[in-house]
Amino acid sequence: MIKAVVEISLKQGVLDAQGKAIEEVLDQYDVDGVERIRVGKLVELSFATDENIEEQVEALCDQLLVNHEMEEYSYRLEERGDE
Amino acid sequence: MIKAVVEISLKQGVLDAQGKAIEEVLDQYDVDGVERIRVGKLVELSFATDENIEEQVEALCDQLLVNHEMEEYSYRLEERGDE
Amino acid sequence: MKSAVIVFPGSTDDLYEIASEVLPGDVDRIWYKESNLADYDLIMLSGGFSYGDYLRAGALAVRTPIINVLKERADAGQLILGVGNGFQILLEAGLLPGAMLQNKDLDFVCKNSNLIVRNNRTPFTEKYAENEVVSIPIAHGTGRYYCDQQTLEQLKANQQIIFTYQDNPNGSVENIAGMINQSGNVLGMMPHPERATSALLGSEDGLKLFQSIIENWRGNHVTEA
Amino acid sequence: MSQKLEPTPEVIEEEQIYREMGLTDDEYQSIVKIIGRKPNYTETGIFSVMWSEHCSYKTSKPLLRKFSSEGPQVIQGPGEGAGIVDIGDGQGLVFKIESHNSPSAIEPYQGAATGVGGIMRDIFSMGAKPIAALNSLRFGRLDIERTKYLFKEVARGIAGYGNRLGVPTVGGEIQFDDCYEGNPLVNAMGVGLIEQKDIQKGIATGVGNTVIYVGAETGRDGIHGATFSSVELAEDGTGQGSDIQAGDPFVEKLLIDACLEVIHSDALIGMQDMGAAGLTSSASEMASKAGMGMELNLNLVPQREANMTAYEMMLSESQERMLLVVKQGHEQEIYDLFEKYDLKAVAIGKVTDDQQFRLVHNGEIVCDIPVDPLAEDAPVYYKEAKEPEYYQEFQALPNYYPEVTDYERTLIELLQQPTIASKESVYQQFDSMAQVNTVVGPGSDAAVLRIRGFDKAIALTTDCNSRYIYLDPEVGGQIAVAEAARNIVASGAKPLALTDGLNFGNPDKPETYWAMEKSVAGMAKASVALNTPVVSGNVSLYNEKAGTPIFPTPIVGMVGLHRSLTDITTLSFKQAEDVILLIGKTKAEFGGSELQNLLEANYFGKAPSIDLAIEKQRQEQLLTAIQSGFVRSAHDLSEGGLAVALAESLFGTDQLGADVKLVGDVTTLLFSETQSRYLVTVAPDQVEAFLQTVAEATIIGHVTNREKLEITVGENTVINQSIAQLEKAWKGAIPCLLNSKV
Ligand SMILES: Nc1ncnc2c1ncn2[C@@H]1O[C@H](COP(=O)(O)OP(=O)(O)O)[C@@H](O)[C@H]1O
Ligand SMILES: [Mg+2]
Repeated sequence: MIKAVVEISLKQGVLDAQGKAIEEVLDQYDVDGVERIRVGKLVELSFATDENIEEQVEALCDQLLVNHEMEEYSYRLEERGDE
Repeated sequence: MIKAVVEISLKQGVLDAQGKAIEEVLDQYDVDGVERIRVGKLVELSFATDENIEEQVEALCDQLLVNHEMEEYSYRLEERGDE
Repeated sequence: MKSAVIVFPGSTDDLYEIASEVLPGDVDRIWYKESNLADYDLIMLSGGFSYGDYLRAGALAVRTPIINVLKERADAGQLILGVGNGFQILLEAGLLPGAMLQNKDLDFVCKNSNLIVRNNRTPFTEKYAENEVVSIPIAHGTGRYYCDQQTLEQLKANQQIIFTYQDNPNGSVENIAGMINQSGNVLGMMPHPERATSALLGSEDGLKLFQSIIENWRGNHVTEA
Repeated sequence: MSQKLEPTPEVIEEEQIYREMGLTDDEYQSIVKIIGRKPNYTETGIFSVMWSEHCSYKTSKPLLRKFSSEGPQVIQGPGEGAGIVDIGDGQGLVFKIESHNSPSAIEPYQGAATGVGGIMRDIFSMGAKPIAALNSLRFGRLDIERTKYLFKEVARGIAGYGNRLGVPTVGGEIQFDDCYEGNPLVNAMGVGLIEQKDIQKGIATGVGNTVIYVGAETGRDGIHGATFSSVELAEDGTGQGSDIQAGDPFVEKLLIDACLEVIHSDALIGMQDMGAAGLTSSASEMASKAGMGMELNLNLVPQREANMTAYEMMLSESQERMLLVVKQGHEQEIYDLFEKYDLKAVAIGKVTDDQQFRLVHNGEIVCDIPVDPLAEDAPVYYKEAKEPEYYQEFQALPNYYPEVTDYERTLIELLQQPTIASKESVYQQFDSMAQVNTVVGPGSDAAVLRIRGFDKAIALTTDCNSRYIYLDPEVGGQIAVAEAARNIVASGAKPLALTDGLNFGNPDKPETYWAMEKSVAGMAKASVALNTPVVSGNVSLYNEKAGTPIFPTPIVGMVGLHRSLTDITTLSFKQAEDVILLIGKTKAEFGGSELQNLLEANYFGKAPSIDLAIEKQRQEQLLTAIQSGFVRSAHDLSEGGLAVALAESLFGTDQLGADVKLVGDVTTLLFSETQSRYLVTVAPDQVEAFLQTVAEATIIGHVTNREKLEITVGENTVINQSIAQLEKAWKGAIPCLLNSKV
């Protein structure tokens, strides 16, 4: 069986308030190299089938999971382990 | 320069209210193969440096980005493009 | 006059209850599983958290079948009012352009807010004066209106921006608090006019919105009335 | 099958595994006696949660008996999910407070969120519509990173859950003191409105009737949560690996709507929420109350995870679940009703007449125990009480008198103390206006909600000054009740009844138990004197971190009734030239005061004194004056004394100020925390009438439109500050502390 991992992020140019908030507290941590933080969403879809996975993932992303006014996405497929 | 992509998901066994609610509306879509949905967070860290990246990512995850009572994380490093 | 308030799982009944008090005629509470919206003069989408606002505010409500019916009514020129979550649903449904993001300061915010009425030549706002400042409370965590530059130009050109915030509480583009569609029959707003209908509770400034709608209806039904 | 991994009854006894579940040797022995054999693992677990402090009140029962729940206004006293008082017109107010301290210490967002969810289920399971939420919170000092995190996340959790329910969060209180650093307190109060004819009970009558499970699936959440919250936190703040309870307010909202519809069904016999100890307590209590038994098939329980054992299912504290008993043959009606709300309802068992609690899992009987002893025969412990040494020392100390030279600076510093500072940054996150009935939201003395369709309103508050209780639990306990009532009266309502949230340390320590005993005695006395019976409550013990207990913190949640909407009064000054009056005499009382905290970073000495007869008289007189229309604003004096109360009454007003003239000792006049005092304003032409109604009221000045607080004592101007400056200090203090870096 297969798991699809969808990564959804805000489009370039859309202010990411969460990312900004994290950037603002970075100086309290020992990380001087971080320049920019963006926060997005992760959606894991577990499939009971091996068929038409890509079609289904893309249909769901286009119609539900992603708001194209402000977000973009990418995904990868993984063989499911022993969950 | 390097970008770290951190995927944060709820631990196995922790109720994922969002995932459950999305599952509820799946029958409105043409996706009969989806069995289970889990929603997590995606954090992209852009680095201005190439050094100690892993250390910094892990420090941030441990101290700030991840709620260890409920979440677990993994990450990958990517060469940054032309953002 | 006959009005309907569509209620989704997780929506509140506030708008339904207040509309029943301030609007003449029947106000029906329409549970989202129903599908008849044919003979209403006004269709409202209430506030609250449909489907918990999970995934994105309003997103999960949008693919329920009643939304298709709602779209038909919108195309037919029916008056549609979305408040709070109702506005978010109208955006997700594509009945209004743009999208809603988490407040700039991240937290939910509930307080009184001053709005400026930018366009009073709509069926929803004709009782207000142009540039009138009104006090209507907000209560939302996802109220930062966003649209791209091109859309914004269009909104301005068509005078679709109806309410703006005096002190932008959430980081909305151009202080936008409420907007109308191009054909002027679908209004969405984040502030809650139903919470500004009683001096006892602090403000009556929301009443004029409902009165505008009534006036408009009367105008269209001179012969019947 | 998976039962195989569980220890056998013999092993449980030999290796004393029951101890890990929180049972003592004696308790184990009495279980053996009750069931006539050694209990298996599931049965041992079931006894352990039912006999935990949280479910059985085994330590606090002897104390709770001191409370009176008598009064013509009481419809339902302690015993059911929540208490009920009569507010006329066939309506009742259902309310209760509940703690969620230990879950919040570990996972503050979910801990606070599920605290709100849990108390609301207590309210609507009685058939009441939840109409308001309040809270009472305690944290350590805000300059500690962990405390900031806990503080922010608790607020977000309350907002994240409460807002989604469409129930307004209208009030609360927050105190900050070192003793709460490792052990924050998160108490949530729920209030519901009910038609008296709709009152539901959690009862399972009628042999053969069907037991129906409704709501979220059962997972491994918070297993042993009930016993866990009865055990001290380990030093590192972690629990015993008990799994986090996560809430789903969306499902809860559906449950509220569905349950309020199901109460009108003739098919419904009884309903109870699955709270602490989950399915175990709801099922066994419903059966026990009816004098019946119950048999459940656990394979039918909706499960979120694979391979759950009977033990796990029975002890799970998964949220958003309800148990119903329904007339046999009418199940479909109930299924259909819940289906409308997209909720699953499943029959999992039936009511029996043998008074046994019987559970079947995978075809085997995994539990078969008599139901009454489980719910009713929990042991009762009479703990040893011993007066702590510090108490006599404090009593023997000369009266503490603070050295203050710069009064203005002191006032500003007091306004910046987090306990006094504006909580707006917190309560603005709460939807305080949902349901469109909030006449007075957070920020005044008590919250006020209109009751639609009637010329009446209700007042709600939570209060507890635990510093006084630490110094003198009996006096402090009286003050807690009196202060709550004062807040209700200042809002223009008559106090009706209270709910208590008793938060204490480890009762096995005689000094802690002494404080419990004394503070409960004090509360009981005040509750009788002020005619505000105790109708519900909650006990949270073992609030300690590394052996150091919290201050005894018995929180009072109180409700009151406004006879008419015109009686509603707020603390803000209304109009220039109105006369400012102080009700009550002021003594030099600084033990446990905010000023003592500011100057000494500590509390010692005597608590302020209180005379309940005077307290009662003043409450009645002030209420009469308000009801007669003499009063423009009213505010009770609490932390920080008169100067702070004056400032608070001016914040948010439009360009008003106050000109106040006093005679006497400046520090005492400005900052003493003498009890039973109020600050009121009265229109000039009403002063005469007011003074005839309220004895012991003194004119101290008048409202101005100078936007300044001006106070002169004798010949000296001791305070002359712009309201804007004071308000900035007061409003900015908490946000500033939260953002400042260590
Ligand atoms: N956690 C909270 N949630 C909601 N409201 C709060 C909270 N803390 C304080 N408030 C509100 O702030 C106001 C002042 O609180 P407090 O100083 O405790 O008042 P008082 O001394 O009159 O009891 C009250 O209206 C109270 O309801
Ligand atoms: Mg007060």
